[in-house]
Amino acid sequence: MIDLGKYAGAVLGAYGVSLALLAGLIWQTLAANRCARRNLERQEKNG
Amino acid sequence: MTLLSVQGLAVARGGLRTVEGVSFTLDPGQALILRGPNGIGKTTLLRAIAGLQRPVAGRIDMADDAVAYAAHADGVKGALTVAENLSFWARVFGGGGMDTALSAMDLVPLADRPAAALSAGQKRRLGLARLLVARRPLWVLDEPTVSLDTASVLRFAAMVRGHLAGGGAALIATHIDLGLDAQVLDLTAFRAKADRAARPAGFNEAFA
Amino acid sequence: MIALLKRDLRLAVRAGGGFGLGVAFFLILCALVPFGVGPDSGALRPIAPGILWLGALLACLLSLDRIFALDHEDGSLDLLATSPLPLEGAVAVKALAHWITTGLPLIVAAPLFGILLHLPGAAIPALIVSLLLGTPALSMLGAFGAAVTVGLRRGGLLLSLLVLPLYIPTLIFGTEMIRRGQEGGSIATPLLFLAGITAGTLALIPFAAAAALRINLR
Amino acid sequence: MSIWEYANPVKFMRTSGAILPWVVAGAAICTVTGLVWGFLTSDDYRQGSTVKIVFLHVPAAMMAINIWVMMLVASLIWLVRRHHVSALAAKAAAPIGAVMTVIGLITGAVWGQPMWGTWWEWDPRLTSFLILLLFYIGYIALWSAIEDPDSAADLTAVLCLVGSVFALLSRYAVLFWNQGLHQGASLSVQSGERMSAVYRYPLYLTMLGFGLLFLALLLVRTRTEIRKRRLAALQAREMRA
Repeated sequence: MIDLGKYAGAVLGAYGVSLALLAGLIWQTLAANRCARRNLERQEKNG
Repeated sequence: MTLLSVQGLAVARGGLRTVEGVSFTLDPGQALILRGPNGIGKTTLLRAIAGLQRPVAGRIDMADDAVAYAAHADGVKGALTVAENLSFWARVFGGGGMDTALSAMDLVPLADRPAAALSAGQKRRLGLARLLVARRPLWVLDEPTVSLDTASVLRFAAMVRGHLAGGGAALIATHIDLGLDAQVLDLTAFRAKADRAARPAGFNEAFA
Repeated sequence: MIALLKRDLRLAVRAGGGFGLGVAFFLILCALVPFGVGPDSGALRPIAPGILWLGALLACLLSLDRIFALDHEDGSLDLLATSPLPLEGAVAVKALAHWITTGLPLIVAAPLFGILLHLPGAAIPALIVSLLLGTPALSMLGAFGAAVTVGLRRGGLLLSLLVLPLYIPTLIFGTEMIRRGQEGGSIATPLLFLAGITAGTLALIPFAAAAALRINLR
Repeated sequence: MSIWEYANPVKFMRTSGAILPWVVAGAAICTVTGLVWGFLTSDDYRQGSTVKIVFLHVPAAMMAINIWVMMLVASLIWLVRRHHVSALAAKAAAPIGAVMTVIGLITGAVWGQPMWGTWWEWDPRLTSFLILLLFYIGYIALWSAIEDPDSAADLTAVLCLVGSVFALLSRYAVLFWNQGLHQGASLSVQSGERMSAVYRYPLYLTMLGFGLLFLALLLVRTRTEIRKRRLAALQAREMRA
């Protein structure tokens, strides 16, 4: 384990928040895409 | 000389075509009545001809600044008097003839009344009197007789007749008989096709 | 054009509160600030330029949605768009009417409120000139925001969201000008920037606003 | 064969579907490798371990600006050539840009805390990013407020144009404003050029990674928007038939 020194909290916090934000964005993107694809497929099958 | 020439016009509302392939011409002295069921696209068509909306297809040929448009909303300001409302539009359109316009729609006794105190029918009459001060050759009217009483409808019909006799033309969407010597165009025949069988596989048609 | 300006001014007068409301709001804001930060003149003086400009900005924002919304509702906007007036001109005139009914009274009232906030007398000319130069841009950008949001339900909140970021440069240079006037420095640089922003806004924004109006009308 | 062929939705769907796996793979490899590599580099003698934040901060800040520029270009293409895919791409890019701006702001604040002693400093750069965030929010809000998709595309494009001018103006105004307050308060130490090679290569890698990540997200989001539009068109047609 590398030593982050006295700024460990700041560095880990910055990484944590940023990666969480990115993960949220990616999840939202994929979820919306899945939803749109499913709705469209249903429409094309039924309609 | 033709005042208005429409060829192969198609208009859309809410991303869907309503009517398509509409063609007609209007010469001076002519009137054309548009008919058709609700939702067929009469208003949309008139807005396209008035230049407020872009047609999806087809062409509209006419002189610049030829149209006087009147729709469901009269553009009347309640805080101004009848005369002030009318003179504002007269000045905007560079016209005149306030007195003729007031008397044509029987508004003289109301001239100094604030427009907020008018009834719906009186407001409508004010909205139609505006056509006279606009001094435009082509009147595009969307349901002009809504909330008018019988006497006012006759007055309005006389006003349109006078306009036609003076070399103007009128395109009117209405359901009542104005007693004009006019052609009638039923839009039902031009209803846009909704071909469910011909469903293309691509995405591009989603942007029609 | 003059007819339109006259009509808008007449409507503002008759509808009541057209002229007074913005100034009243400005007064309330300036009166509330000391309750928030304390009556000490040492505390009030440094923030006076900012408060005065923010007050002007918010007072201006209050009446923005009325620039086009009323005309849109009663159909006048459709008629104006089909009239021989170029829509760009109509936008400029309506922004001018808005400025006369809200910006101008604020400028007249601002020195008074400056005294309330312990703004030194030396800064008063800078205050007046900065408002005189800056508020036309506020009205014009406001007209653009109003044109973009004209047909929308709940357009009011969105309007503030869109317009306030556009006000940032004007706000910065306006307050900076008063601050320099307060400290007795040269106000030439912020004055030039402010005048430049306003001139550019007045020249170009009518086209953007008219384009937005045309999109909203169809 | 011109580049405009990709503006055809069918073609766009096919092409984007084909290249998407490669872009995703590239984005994942570059971002993960870059960040891990960056995390394992030794501390800076002056900034301590906070220097590691640079591998998030700089790429995010760079993308925040680049995405706005991309939206501006896409809006112009829509206004001039009326390609719907372009308008939808601008719409799809905005939330990514907003998130990048937030990351830039947060990492900047965290970085500034040990350096400046406060979480927030009205440093011209940070302030400019805050303003950029406001513009992103306004743009996204306008898209979601308008129902007619074509009007929404038009109005947001106009807003993007005007907003770009004023964002740029604000950038310079802020510079002027803060210098006016306290002279020489510039504490920004972001520029990659002055860094030693130890930090430079992982930084380049994360920058590339963020660029690819944006591309991947943009493609997926644009595909989502195209599907939504097609669904709406099909439903509208069904309603009338």
